Amino acid sequence: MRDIRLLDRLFIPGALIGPFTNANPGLGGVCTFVGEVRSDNGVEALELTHYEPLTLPGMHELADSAFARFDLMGLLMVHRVGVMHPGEPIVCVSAAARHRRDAIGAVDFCMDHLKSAAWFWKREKRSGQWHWIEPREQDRADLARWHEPI
Amino acid sequence: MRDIRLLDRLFIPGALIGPFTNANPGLGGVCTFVGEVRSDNGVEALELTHYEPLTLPGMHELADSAFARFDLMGLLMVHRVGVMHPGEPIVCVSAAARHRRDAIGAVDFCMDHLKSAAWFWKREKRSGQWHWIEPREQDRADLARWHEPI
Amino acid sequence: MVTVVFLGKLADLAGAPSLSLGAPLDWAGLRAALPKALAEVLDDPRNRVAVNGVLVADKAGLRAGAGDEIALLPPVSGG
Amino acid sequence: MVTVVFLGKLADLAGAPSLSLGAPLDWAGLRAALPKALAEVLDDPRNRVAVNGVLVADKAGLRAGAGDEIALLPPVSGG
Repeated sequence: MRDIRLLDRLFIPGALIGPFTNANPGLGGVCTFVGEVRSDNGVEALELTHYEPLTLPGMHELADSAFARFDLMGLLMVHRVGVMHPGEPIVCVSAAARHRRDAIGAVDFCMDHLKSAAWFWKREKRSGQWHWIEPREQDRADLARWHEPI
Repeated sequence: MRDIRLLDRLFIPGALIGPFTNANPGLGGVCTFVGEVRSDNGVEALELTHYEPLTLPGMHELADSAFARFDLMGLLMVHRVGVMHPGEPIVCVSAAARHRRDAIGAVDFCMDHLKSAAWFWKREKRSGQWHWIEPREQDRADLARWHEPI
Repeated sequence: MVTVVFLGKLADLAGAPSLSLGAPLDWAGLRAALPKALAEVLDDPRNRVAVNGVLVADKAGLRAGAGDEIALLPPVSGG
Repeated sequence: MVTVVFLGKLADLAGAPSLSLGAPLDWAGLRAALPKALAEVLDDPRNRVAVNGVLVADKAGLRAGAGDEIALLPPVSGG
């Protein structure tokens, strides 16, 4: 069961996880990560821009990689685009597997790639001004974990 | 926000996660793992025995270790005891943090310790017969990951 | 009396989840009161002993008095 | 016409999310049609180019015809 989506409005992760779990009967475990907009540094709003011809195909390729690397039964990957406010969910990744290490590993893997390699551009509004968010060294380091020999 | 429980009846993980997430305002991410009873090998039922004076204190010590090791805002750790059937949740661990790596890492850490070091004894019913589940080498290896120099 | 609680498969070997023995009780007294097969299994260091919820580092030094609870704990199960 | 789409901060530099240029269009033609500051930024290898949703390995070899869409893609944002 594979469900990859870009959403341009508020979503409720819990409303996705229940049906996703039920769609994978016989699973041993489900790991889910939900990222929310933080209000750090006086962030009033966050805008995510995507480029349709690359962003969604890129998420499907990421899902392919996750299925190739981990023994998964199902993968849900939902990402918001557009303008969001603190406390709203940005991203929800859920992996169902027979064994916990595959479910947890797949979520970790997908989140690292979504954060640093997926085709999203973000800007934050602080004190009424929009500021583009640059790539972070930490995200590159997180991503590099997956390229080492295994 | 810290919520550590042993439950002797069916629970709905989704009913715990919503309030847990809301109890940690300002979080950046929540990672949740839910383990269910698999029906592998014709398992008809699973029974978990605990020893009250050790099991719950042990889970609190594990939570202390997770808070010491990861930068967490909240930790939910709920474990079933008693007789369960395939498809029922056994365990739910949810970690709220400002940053995703802490949330995911804490869930991974708690699950490895709950699986191989917590005071639970399990037996499975197959073809009407109960069979004790022995420690697994894989679980020991999973646990050893956390004892290496970091 | 001292309560002795058997966890996991040790309860099967004991034939009951718990039993009561006279106080005071030491390791030799406990072993002598149990079925031989169970007493031998308890010598395996992977089987731990707790008194009143506190793990005992040295089983041979076990001492329990009236009202104490001894728990006999086999290795916990895997995933 | 060729549509040129600017993503992320490149849209700020371009002053618009997209513009239309005459076909055919090559790299030199694209650079010449853009504000100088933007053209120079595009030379940075971290800024990628896609034609009709396919990343271009060698920007200098860019060729776009009528109806094609060129996307100018700055580095994606961190977490």
